[in-house]
Amino acid sequence: MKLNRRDFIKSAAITAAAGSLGLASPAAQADDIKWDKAVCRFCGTGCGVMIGTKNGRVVANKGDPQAPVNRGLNCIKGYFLAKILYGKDRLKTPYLRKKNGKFDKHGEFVPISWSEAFDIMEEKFKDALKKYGPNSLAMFGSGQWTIWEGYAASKLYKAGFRTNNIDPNARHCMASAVAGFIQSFGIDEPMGCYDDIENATVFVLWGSNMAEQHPILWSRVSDRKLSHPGVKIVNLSTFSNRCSDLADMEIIFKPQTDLAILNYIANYIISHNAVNWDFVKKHVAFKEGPTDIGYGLRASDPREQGQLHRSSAKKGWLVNFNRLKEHVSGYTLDYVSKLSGVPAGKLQRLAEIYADPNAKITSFWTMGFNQHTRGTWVNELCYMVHLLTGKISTPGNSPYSLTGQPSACGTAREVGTFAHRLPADLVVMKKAHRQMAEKIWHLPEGTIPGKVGTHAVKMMRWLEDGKIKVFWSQVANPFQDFANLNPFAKAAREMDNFIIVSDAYPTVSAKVADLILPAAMIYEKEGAYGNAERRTQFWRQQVKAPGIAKSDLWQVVEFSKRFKLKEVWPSSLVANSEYTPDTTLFEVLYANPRAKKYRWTDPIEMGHDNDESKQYGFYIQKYLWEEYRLFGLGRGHDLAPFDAYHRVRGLRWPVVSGKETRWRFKEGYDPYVETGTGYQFYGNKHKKGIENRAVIWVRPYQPPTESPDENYDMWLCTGRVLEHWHSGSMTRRVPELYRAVPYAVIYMNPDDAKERGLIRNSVAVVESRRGKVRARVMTNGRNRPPRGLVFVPWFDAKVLINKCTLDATCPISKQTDYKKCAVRVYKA
Amino acid sequence: MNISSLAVLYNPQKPGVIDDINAIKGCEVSLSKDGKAVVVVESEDNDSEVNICKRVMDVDGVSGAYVAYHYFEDETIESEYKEVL
Amino acid sequence: MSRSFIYRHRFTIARRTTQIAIMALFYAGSHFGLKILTGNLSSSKILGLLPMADPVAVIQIFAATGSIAPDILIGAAIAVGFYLVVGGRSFCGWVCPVNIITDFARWLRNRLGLPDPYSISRMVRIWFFFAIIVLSALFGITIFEYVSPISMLHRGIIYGIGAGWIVLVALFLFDLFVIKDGWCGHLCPVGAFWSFVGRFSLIKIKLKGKYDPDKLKNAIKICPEPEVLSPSSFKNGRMISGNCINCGRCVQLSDKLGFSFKKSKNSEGGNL
Amino acid sequence: MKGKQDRRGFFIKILRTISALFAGGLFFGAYAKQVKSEPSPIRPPGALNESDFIKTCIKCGQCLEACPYSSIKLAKPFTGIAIGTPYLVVREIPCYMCEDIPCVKPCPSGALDKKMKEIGKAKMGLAVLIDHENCIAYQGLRCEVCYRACPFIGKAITIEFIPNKRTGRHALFIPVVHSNSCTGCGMCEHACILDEAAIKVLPIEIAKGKLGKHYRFGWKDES
Repeated sequence: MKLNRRDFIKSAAITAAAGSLGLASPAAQADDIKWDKAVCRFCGTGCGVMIGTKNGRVVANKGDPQAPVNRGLNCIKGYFLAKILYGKDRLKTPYLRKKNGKFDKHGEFVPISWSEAFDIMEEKFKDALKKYGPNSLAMFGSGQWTIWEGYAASKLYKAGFRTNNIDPNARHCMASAVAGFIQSFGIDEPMGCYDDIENATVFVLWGSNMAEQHPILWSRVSDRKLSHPGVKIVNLSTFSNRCSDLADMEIIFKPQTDLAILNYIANYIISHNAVNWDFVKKHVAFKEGPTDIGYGLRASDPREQGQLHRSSAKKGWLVNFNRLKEHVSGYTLDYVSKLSGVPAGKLQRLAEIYADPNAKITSFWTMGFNQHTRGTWVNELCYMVHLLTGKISTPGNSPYSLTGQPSACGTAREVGTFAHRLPADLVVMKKAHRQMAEKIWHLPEGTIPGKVGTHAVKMMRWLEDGKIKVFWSQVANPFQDFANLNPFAKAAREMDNFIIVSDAYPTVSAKVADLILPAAMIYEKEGAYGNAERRTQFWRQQVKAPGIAKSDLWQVVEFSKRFKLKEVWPSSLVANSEYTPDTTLFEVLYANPRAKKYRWTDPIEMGHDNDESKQYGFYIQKYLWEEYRLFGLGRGHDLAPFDAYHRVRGLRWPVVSGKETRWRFKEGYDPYVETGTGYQFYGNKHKKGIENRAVIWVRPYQPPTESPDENYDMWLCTGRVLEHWHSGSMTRRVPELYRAVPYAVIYMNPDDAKERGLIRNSVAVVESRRGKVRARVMTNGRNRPPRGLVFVPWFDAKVLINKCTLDATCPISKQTDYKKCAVRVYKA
Repeated sequence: MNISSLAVLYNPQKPGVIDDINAIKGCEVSLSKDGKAVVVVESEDNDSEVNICKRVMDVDGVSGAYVAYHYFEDETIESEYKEVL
Repeated sequence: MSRSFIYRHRFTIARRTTQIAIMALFYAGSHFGLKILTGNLSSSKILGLLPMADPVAVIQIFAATGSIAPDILIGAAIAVGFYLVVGGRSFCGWVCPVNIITDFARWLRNRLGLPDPYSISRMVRIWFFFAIIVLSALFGITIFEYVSPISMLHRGIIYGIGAGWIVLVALFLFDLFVIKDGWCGHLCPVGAFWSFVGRFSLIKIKLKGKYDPDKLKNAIKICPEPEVLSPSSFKNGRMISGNCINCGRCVQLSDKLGFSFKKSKNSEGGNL
Repeated sequence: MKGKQDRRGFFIKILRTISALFAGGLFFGAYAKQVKSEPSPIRPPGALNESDFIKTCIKCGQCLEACPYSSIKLAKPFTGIAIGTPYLVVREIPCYMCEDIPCVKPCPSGALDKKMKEIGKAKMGLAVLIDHENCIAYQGLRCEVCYRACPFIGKAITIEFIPNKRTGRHALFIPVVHSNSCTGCGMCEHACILDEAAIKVLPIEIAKGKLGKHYRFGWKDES
């Protein structure tokens, strides 16, 4: 019996391997480069790539032909993945500001060892904990963290130090989308997927420069339009961009008036009875919320006076369809046309498109909607338009919130590294949610604090007010990407606080910091990202990090060794926990008995290095993943076991019994939808009054926080260019990309330039009430602003445009509005 | 008792790659055709299995190897979930 | 009477400083934005306003294209006017950087006492000057500008010499070993042109008293253009030959000679 | 007798100098011809056509000094370019298309045409996307760096969208140059991310063909 069972298993093994080889697997390379699958480091599209290594160095990269998202293609940033690891000034050792041998806030950076770095960190953390309590600590994380890095950091702060002051830079990119999802569907993340592109007949871009910010997706949209005559593209933006090359209609509207345009479209749909009644009756509920919610500025700001619901902007009460009908009726064609500056004909045509019952509409949006002082509202208004016509959760019909960062979804949102969240849509405010987390993390009840921590802008303000004593930033560039930078950087340099920055390159933030920790980059560690279509993708460690640089995961886990429970938890808590006062956070959170079950040297690694697991003796990434997975099982956030992701090119969750989900909330596609319901918005399954229904919110138009006036007479909009990623710390170190786009320019309307005595290439100053920068003017470049608006990308460390931007936020999502503030531009 | 199979890509022009793989203890190349081979790996436990896989990877001319199937008799971790949930 | 070394070399020092100063100003004009002199000796602007241009180049352009742009025409006119005052070939003595090379070759030749076997007529440069005009017209290109060591050198100093140093070294060796004062004395068409201008210029060498050959023996030996100090070159005490480059070597040597300013009959003239 | 001797000697000398000059002239003429036959480099904006340009330019370098980006170089001897004349190596430093055209203003010799008022009218050369095999846009990658670097984007260069047959769901973004608007400034060649640029600025006479006068394109209106 034993013999043939062995043969049986062997034959199964052979057929499996032969099967996988049958696929068009990459041909064998003649030169001895070893190839392995990975994910692109940059945008939320999540292209699959192959990394080629030789003699311990990444020597080549290519698009992964088996990756369904990009099928072997890359954009120009992905083309240079092999080069981003090897910038000349790569950080190889920790640096601490010192004067004659001792830490000094105003000393010079001196290379130090990891133990010395952790010593000074331990001292600062414990000092702050003792004097000011856990809420004087803060961590600024990132949507470019790998999933387990975000998870480990979240555990360290929420469970270890017992503070919720941890917020990712995804607050600047996706928070409004999250608030929109939770308020409308009770569950985060888009319900559609990229396959919508191959099914839609109309694409409407709302403030989403896809041609440059999601290049491969734009390539798919272009192919869809080319190979299917009749497919329409509408590009709505506050300035003309490259998407208009392919758009059938370009709508340039005044900033913030997207709120009015969407209300007009709803008005058109209702008044031309294009409402899909049987969908609305069965699956939609209506709500309304307060409108005097302010602009997320400091309470002392005059614009916040008299705003009663500044801190309760989330509130909502049930209303009926007639309230919506009456509300939108105010948004007539000529009122909205005058307000938005868009010709009435175009608005009408757009409304007709949305009202056309047999058009399959995919609305794409990114920062145009999210970075907006009414970001949550405008997300919800787009859902309104789709829900009224029932165009949702079916191939091609998709209100699609695109993600900016590679793992804003996978790490920041799903793992919940926000100041108010826990994994899988749990929130810290709900006791039951905290208890579930405490159960999974084997913590005594009451460990996780219920009070919401400091979201990004609040973290900045607390630093400025001296309430934050230790600020640790990982995989982010806060002192280049926060709005209203000047006071923030000044506080970091001059006040009594301790700034730690983990990064691979000496960025602006590293230079502002007191302690720099050298970070391993993407292919120097095992990692996992979740892209904009809920697709989680893994990659193995390919090469070692240079010098003594270490992964962010190692930094967090290693640092946790320095804290005994008695130093961070009250004795009562320690008493009814399963640990002793002297157990370290390391043993509680990371190296606990459950973790040690995942033995190191696991065949799934195929002999690849794994510096963290080798040191700790157990497969830490697998443990963190399998523990994190428990949060979502059975709650609509199911994830596959660890090994599966090393074999396949990513799976779109919920992954139930090994099968990924493409469209959620739709019977037949989503396993959570009970049969016979057709659609089931189970995110609101247990919400009183809106059981299993999506919510349409009644939201009015409200003017922007700061509009141009006589002395600041122009709009400033900021954003990115295709050639560079975020603050350019990686892409500007690739010589070819630097040469292609060497410095940030002020994209400006030629007539505006002429009026100010400016021509192409002349150096101008962009000045707002908060700060000013100098840059060259570009009058007929890739972006063509209308009169009265300038666009400045923020990738240039020498043109810190965020000195000018306004730190107003959406009061619900707390996401900063980088897209509109008032500036003046004059000759330098 | 661990049995697993590797999908291996190698440079067909380079002579002797298949023989090198067969030479590794516990490895057996069951089929190979123009640059693609299926290798069955038998070993006692995970650690030895990984060493074998590593040696297969390091064979000169092999450009990539992927675990396609992995069977091991060991106290599974699956049971762990039920207890927690 | 032994005057100080400076006094005995006052003109040589003055010439060198002028030559170097002009090159330095052009260099500063191009690299440091000090807009006193911009361009180079082919065509330049003083303080961004006053154009000057090399007449030989202008003539070649005219020959080649049949037309001439106003700026360089005015520039050439101003240059000619200027050198009508200070002496035609004083361009060679006081401005042209090639003179530094040929003077150095001359000095080295004297120190080494090298023989001077060949001799070609000093009139060759005149023929050369007219030839380049004819050839420019014939071939339709500014022929001499292609090979002119002068423009090669001053352009090289200001914008980078490139492979031009080969030509300049060749010229130096030519002057050193082949013909004494080979280039400036015999071949340079620019020198030929300026000698025409020099014939009528105001500042000239003057002869005090009667022509006395043995008094001028040393001066003739040191003069780069010996024929200039022959009796026929003087008319009532004033130099009439255009070939004199106003280098002042002879004046430094003997007090029988001096610079005179006006075309006066009795040639008292200020003794510079 | 002596007089005759002198006269003969005189004639011999004259003949010798003339023959020397004639030989010299031939040598220079050959050299000049050779230089004229080289493919003309890229001249600063507003330059006359190549043969007139090398006749007219007095090689004074004032255009070089006026260029804010030091894009203009003067040709050094023996480089195959007419010695001393201004030219650009756009792969290193392109012409940044200054709208006030600072380089033409100081030109004293008329080699750079002052009548050209708009920098867009310059015809320094013509960009041609030559190497389709190495240009990664033709492989389907999303590059178009040359397209977005162009100061006349949308006029001098546009994107042609072609379905990507290999993947079946992506499109090729192919940059296409339009000679009527391309000024040959070289911003595209400078920006090209390949080790050797796939798009290069060529002299117009090399880049352009010429349509027969007799034929018109039926679907185009007579313009």
